[in-house]
Parts: sequence; structure tokens; C-alpha cells
Amino acid sequence: MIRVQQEDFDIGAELARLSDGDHSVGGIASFIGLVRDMTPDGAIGSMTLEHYPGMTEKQLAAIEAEAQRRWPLQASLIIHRYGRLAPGDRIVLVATASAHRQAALEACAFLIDWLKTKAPFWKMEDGTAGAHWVEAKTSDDAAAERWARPEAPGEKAPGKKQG
Amino acid sequence: MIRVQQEDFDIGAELARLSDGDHSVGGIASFIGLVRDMTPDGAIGSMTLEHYPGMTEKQLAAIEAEAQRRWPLQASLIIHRYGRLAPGDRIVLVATASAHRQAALEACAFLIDWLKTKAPFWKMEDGTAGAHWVEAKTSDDAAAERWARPEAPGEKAPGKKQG
Amino acid sequence: MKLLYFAWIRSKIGIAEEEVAPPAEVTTVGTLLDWLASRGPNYAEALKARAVVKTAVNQEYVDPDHPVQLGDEVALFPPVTGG
Amino acid sequence: MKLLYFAWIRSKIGIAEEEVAPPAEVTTVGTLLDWLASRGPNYAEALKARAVVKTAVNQEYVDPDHPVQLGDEVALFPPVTGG
Repeated sequence: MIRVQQEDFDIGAELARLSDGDHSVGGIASFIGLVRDMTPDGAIGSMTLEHYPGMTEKQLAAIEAEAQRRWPLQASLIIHRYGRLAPGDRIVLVATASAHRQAALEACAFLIDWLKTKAPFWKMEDGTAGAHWVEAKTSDDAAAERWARPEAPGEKAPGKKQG
Repeated sequence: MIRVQQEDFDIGAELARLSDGDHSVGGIASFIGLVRDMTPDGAIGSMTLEHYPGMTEKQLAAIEAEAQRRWPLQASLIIHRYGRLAPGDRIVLVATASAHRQAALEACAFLIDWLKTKAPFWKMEDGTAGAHWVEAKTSDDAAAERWARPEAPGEKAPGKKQG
Repeated sequence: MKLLYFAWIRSKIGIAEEEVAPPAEVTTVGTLLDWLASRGPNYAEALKARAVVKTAVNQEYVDPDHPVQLGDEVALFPPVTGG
Repeated sequence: MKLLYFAWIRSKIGIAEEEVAPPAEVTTVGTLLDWLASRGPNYAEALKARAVVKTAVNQEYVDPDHPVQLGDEVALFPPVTGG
């Protein structure tokens, strides 16, 4: 399931729902991204997350589907917020439920790594040095690249068309 | 922080606490282990977790300290239950908070992989085929082995003494 | 053709979206960007660093040689920074 | 010397812990296990598959050549299955 929303979310309730009534789940892995008060560009007072409504949902659904294709998952979840956020606020939750812990752990890392480079969100930080758009990090590209797969004959690798 | 207890825990509250008042945390990774209703040995009705009081706490603290030594973590948490549990019940929670997501994700996987092979817990499943002690899995040894490091001169590798 | 601009590309162009009817020589994303850059100093400035401008046609990432046509939704934005 | 047994080793021996005063030739974990196995059929049965018996002295994992002495807490158990 994917959700794009302004409001905060309840971590306990969201994670509990992933295995609710399904006792074949042996492990739930999750990652929560938070707004930091210090970034490489200095102290920040607030952050505004812009996104591309429509394409965001499409990309998140594709990323989730790819995780479901690669790992045996009973359930998965991506929640991403947009709008104005303060340091300490939650930005994103990705979570995976599987019978097997390695599948849950790997799929969770995959979800956040791919989301970072493929989901159309942009951060503007408002800090001591004024407002500025956050620059993409090459380390994020490298992290996503870990999950690249050799292209099968006649198959377009996901994200291959990206310029 | 480590905790060994019979009672359940509140995922939302535990994870929120990892970054509470610390806005340098950029990511929280977690893994929750649950009792499954089906195992390779058949359907199970309940499970009893036995442990070695004293040594359990010592081993969990050592595993957590090793994670803190290897990754830049702002906080970490291991909660492991013992006693009688039913399918769907939470067994264990490991969680890590860091400024950087890869550190949090890797340290979280490390904690659960090492815990699986080093913390003195034993599962007895009570199922359709009667009660039996769960056998250790070689896949768990392999998962823990991923985190082995070459021994530095004059340094005993953690767990090296294990027979 | 509907154009959407995001993040600093939107800030520099000064609008978030517009309807355009490009000339006949605009057949791909690349030629669309060439034409857009000629529409004024704000467009030229926003599209100066062409290598970092990402493009989507109908909400799918595409390369500059991807075709565009009337009725398409074309989005221009910098590398994404969510998560 | 305090001995602790866990999981199926405890079930097979029939007790969870005991105080013992082994003979002088018991100087290591290995010789302790040899002596224990000779104490009765329940001990022999529990220690039959010696390769899978894990040992801890004073709550630290040790190999069979690790020394033991009076006052030690020695634990015998199967490979752990927590998490």
C-alpha cells in the first residue's frame, strides 16, 4: 500500500496492520526518515517538501510492485509526507512484512533506496542561510545502483529510460 | 538500550523514543520478529522461549556495543521477550537511529543477525506434532557470518571463542 | 501540451504549469527543451544546466530523444530529493 | 562449581542446575563434559552429540579447551534459536 499525505502517521498502528490477522508473517522491517536540524548546508528551521501529484503515486506504486516481484512479501507499505515539516518530524515510512527476515530487511532497504532516487519529491530547506533547494546526493545514486539488475533480453530495466 | 522481558512492548512508543529530543537523527531502522503459525515442522499452537538470565543481558549488551562501534548511531534498542507466546505475538524488536540511513539499515540487520546466533534463547514449539525444541538454522549462521571481520593483530574477534 | 515545472526549475521560470503549442520542429523532449530555452531569459536560466534537468512524459521518466506530441503532459524538474 | 543446563540438554538431564565438585582431572570444559557424561544414562544421552553442545563459562562462550575451576558458573546448551 502507498500513501502520499500532509499529515503525520502512527508508526505503531501502521506496522501492526502489516501482520494483522496474518500469522504467516515472521518479520517486519521498517525505515523511518526524519527531518534533521543540521544538514551539510547548516542549521535548518523548517523544510518544505514539494511533489508531483499523480506521478508520485505512480512511481511509488511501481517501486512497491518491484519489491513485491523481487522478494516474497506478505505486505508492504510506503507513506510519504509533503508540505511544511519541522526538525524531528517524520517524512517517510517504508515497511515490509515477510515470512523470512532477510527478505523483509532487503526489501525494506530496496524501497527506501529506490524511493530516494525515483519518487518525484523535492526538499526546500529554510535555514540560517535562507531558503534553498536541497541538492541530490551521488551517494543516493550509488545506493540505488546496488539494486540494479542486468537487463534481460527484450526487457527494459526499471528506471533505464531515466535521463 | 537492551531489555529482556515477558510482557509485550509498544512499537510506536519505543521507536519514537529513539529520536525523542534528538533532531540530529535522520533515520530509524527497525526489525520486529513475530511468532509464525506455520513452521517447517508444521502448524504450531504456541511457543515457549527459554533464556539464560544474566548471560542474555551480557550478550545483548555486547552485540549492541559492537553495533555502536561499527556504525555512527545516535541510539539503539534491543527488546527480546521470553516465556509463552502465541502465533502473531511479537518476539523481538531491534532498532537503530542514525544521521544516515545506510548506517541505520546496516546496523539494524547486523543486530538481528548477530542476536540470532549469539543471544542465549531457545524456542520450544508446541504444535500438532507435540512439543519440540526448534533446531538452529545454518542460514542463520551464514547471515551472521556476513558481518565477520578479519581479526586484527592481538585482537580477539567477537564470538571467536565460541565452540 | 501541458508543461509542469517543479522545485528550482519552477522558481526560475516563475510559473508551475502552462499550456503550450510548440512549433512543428518540436518532436522530442530534447527539441522541446531547445524551444523552451528560447522563450525568454527565465526559461534560458532554468534550462542552462541541461544535464541535470530530468524529464517525464505522461508521468514516466524519459530521455531527451523521447517523442512528444499534443496532449502530452511533460514535466521538467531537478534530480529528486525525497525520502 | 555451578552447572546450568538449557533447552533439550536440560530436558534430557532432568534438572536445570546443580552444584558439583568434579575430580582433579577435570581442568577444562572438555574434561568436564567427559566426566559429566559418565555420571549416568541421562547425562550420557544429553551429551551424546558433543559437537552441538555449546558451553559458556561465567556467561561467556568458550571452546572445550577453556579452563574450569571451582567457583565457575558453567552452562551447557544447544545452539541458540532466539530472535
